[in-house]
Amino acid sequence: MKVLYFSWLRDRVGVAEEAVQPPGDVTTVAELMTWLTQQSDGHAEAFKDPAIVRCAINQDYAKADAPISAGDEVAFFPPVTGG
Amino acid sequence: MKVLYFSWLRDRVGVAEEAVQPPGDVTTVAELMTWLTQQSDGHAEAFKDPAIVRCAINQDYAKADAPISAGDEVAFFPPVTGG
Amino acid sequence: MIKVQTDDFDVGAELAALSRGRTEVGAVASFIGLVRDVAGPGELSAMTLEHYPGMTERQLAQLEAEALARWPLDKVLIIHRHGRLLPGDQIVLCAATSSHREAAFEACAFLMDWLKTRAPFWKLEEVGGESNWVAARQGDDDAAARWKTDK
Amino acid sequence: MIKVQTDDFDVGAELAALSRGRTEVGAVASFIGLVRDVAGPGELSAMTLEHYPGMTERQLAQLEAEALARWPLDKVLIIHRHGRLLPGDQIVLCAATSSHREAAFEACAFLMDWLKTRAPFWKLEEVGGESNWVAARQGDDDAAARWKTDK
Repeated sequence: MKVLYFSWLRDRVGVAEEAVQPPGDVTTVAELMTWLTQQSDGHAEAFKDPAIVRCAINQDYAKADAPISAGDEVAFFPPVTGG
Repeated sequence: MKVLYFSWLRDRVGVAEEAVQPPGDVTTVAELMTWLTQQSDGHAEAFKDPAIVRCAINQDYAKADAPISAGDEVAFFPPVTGG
Repeated sequence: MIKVQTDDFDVGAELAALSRGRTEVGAVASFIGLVRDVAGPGELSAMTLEHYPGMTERQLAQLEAEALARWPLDKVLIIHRHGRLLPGDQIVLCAATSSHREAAFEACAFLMDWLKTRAPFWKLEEVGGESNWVAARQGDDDAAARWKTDK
Repeated sequence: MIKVQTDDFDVGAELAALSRGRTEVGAVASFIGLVRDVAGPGELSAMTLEHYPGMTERQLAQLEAEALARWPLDKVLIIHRHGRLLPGDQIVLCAATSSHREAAFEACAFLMDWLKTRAPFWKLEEVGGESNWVAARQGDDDAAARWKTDK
């Protein structure tokens, strides 16, 4: 599974992209966030307030209970500020 | 008093502008329209449906009961169609 | 700024001039009206816009002042052409700049709605060799009326 | 049409291209977003727009399709820049063309509201030697929300 980070989530995690292999009981976006939080202090800092983190699976917005699969591109980022 | 005509009102009256001297009892826009109607067949044709004629006095919109004075520039025209 | 002219206008240059040096302005809303080739009775070959010189400028200046009073705008631009125009030609450009995009959008729509019902222009359409004065649209009156009560 | 690019764009040329040869189209509504020099904590010296390549194009294309489905439009244009920009620089151009000016105006406002809340861009402001990520505005969510129930 490829995980991408943008904006201050990337700054906190320290990388823009990483390949992860969460255990089999990590099946939703929310579970992935919880699991990622345990990977490093940077991850913990990035996800410490999950309510303000947005997620996209394969470039479409996804909610916390959306299912994830091994081949997905999962992105985490703050609320967007374009335009 | 200077009277101007635009669009199809000018086509019907036959002139774009004329100087008129209505009698003293013609004191409002409505009375001026009635008086003008009697000046020629063209005038009568132009003002035959007064409800669809718009008026401006000195380049500001004016209603039928607005007072007119000898020095005024009075314009008659159909509803506008710009933009 | 108000311009009533027979000449065409350069949209890019006009809009750029409106915000040049105004770096506190983030929003430029604009509207361009073009001559359509579709007339009531058939295909339009040309259109002549008559206007009332003097009154036009006066009414558009009042419109500009009203928009500036109602919304937090930086500038307002109205350019309206008169004379004979062909399908696809530019007729009108309205624009409003602001630090708030909602204000810029609303003011621009307001300008167009009021311009349609208040600026003394009359369209003469040429269709199949005949010339016909365009009748006013009730829809334009309705569109303008909404600004009387709404903010 | 969707364009996501670092280069600046020519508003006049882009809008002219949108209506060229489309003489049944009478209305072109557009919006230009510019970098403001006013940031939360002080005067902004520059701004860097980060985006999510691929997802941005995908979201903007969905936005274009949704506007075309909701209003009787001829065309939709969205150009959004990314990279480092200075105060006064153009960030975004949205435009909608139609034979109905109300449709063009509404669609253009819709595009901007949704773009602000859905397109994956993030602004990093440089103010007094410090760089700060811009927080999302609640007002933008509210503006976008109105399109969920209204037509």
